[in-house]
Amino acid sequence: MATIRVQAEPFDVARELAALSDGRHEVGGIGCFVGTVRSTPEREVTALTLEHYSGMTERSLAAIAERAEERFGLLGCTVIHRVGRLPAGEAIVLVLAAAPHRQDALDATGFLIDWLKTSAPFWKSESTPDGQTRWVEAREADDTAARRW
Amino acid sequence: MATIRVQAEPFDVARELAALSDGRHEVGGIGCFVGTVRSTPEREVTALTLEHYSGMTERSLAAIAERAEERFGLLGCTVIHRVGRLPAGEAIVLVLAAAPHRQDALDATGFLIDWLKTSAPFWKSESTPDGQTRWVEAREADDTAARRW
Amino acid sequence: MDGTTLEILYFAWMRQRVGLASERVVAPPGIATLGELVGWLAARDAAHASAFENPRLVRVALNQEFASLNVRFAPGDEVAFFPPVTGG
Amino acid sequence: MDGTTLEILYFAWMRQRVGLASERVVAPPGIATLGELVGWLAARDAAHASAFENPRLVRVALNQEFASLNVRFAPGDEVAFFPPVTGG
Repeated sequence: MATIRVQAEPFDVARELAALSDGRHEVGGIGCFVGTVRSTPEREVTALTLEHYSGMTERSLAAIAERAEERFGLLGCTVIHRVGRLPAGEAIVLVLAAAPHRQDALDATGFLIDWLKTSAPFWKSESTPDGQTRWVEAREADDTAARRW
Repeated sequence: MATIRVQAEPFDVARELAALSDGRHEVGGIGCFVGTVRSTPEREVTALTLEHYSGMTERSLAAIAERAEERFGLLGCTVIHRVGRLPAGEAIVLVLAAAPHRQDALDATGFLIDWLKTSAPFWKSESTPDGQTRWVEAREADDTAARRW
Repeated sequence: MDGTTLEILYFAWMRQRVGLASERVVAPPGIATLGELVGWLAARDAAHASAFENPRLVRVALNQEFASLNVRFAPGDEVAFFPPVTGG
Repeated sequence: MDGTTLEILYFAWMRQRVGLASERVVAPPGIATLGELVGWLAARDAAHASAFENPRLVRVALNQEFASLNVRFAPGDEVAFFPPVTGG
């Protein structure tokens, strides 16, 4: 029941929510996470460029989704990850998890995004206002977050 | 920065997401929860009817939102709760929490929905296919969930 | 002193049992806390008695904030009685 | 035996350092595990050496699954090298 997509185009959260839950009355709650390109005055970013390993990406997202569905008794989930150049403020990733009860929906949402961050083959480079580009380094905190589960 | 609404009409998740985050580049993640009217073959529900204590509802939601914004360093949050008669499958409640980082956004989303469930003055009655109506009883598990925080 | 005028609200099945969504009452001298108010209201008639019969299921708000039964009310206060909330 | 033909992929800054997104190589006899392959590739030229210079930052996938360096490869396998992932 998982929907997995890697795409350059923006996603429509309302449409994805509807696709996941419309007409499915056994759903009691849907958890959702939207990750966005962040830029702050201290660390200004004009855009992120996302590269991925086509083939492995879809496999790894499908595997993460299958684990989440089993572990949290999901009625379905959606993972959409964008690639290419995404200006500051743009959405990068959407995770949706539908479950009979809210706690499973919310826990599955956290599980999916934590695992995606540490095991799906995406890489970000940051463009800054001075025209420079640098690869984003992996964060120790992300590994710790994924290991909680 | 909190948006609090109690309304009979449906809400538009995409529009609320945009209102919360458009043009706000310091947002890195938005957590979201949508609660829906659940009906299963074992416990069939044709609709829920939601009553609330106008005045106290808005105050208590604003107080919960303020606590969440402070505790999780939110850049904003949205709580929309519907009232009146809502058929099976309809959305009841929307919670959005925008933060610089994903863990705060997701934790705040859980915090908001857990506290809303135990301290905002809403009451649900269930209509069943046999034409009966019964008041939904409060769940011990909801108190436990709210006390975690 | 002639007693304290209060606005009383009832919600959900308490509203149905009392048969009223709200009523203005004058609490007599000697009834000063919310707990005393509950006892006095419950003694009014069978409808009120039925609404208050299980104290474990009665929640109280004073001027739109949750309050406990030992709290004292003042003239003009809004007091609401309702079962445990079930929103979300 | 003439060695093992493999499809090698590089991503992110490893791709930039090697200067290639992919290459077909024939690993000589005696190079059988992914760890041995890393050593052999790193010794090819300065570009490869630079990509592999910090082993702590190199992740490996064998046929699109994460793999550890003691795993043995087979003819026709797809082997990918990349830095720690940073999606989401």
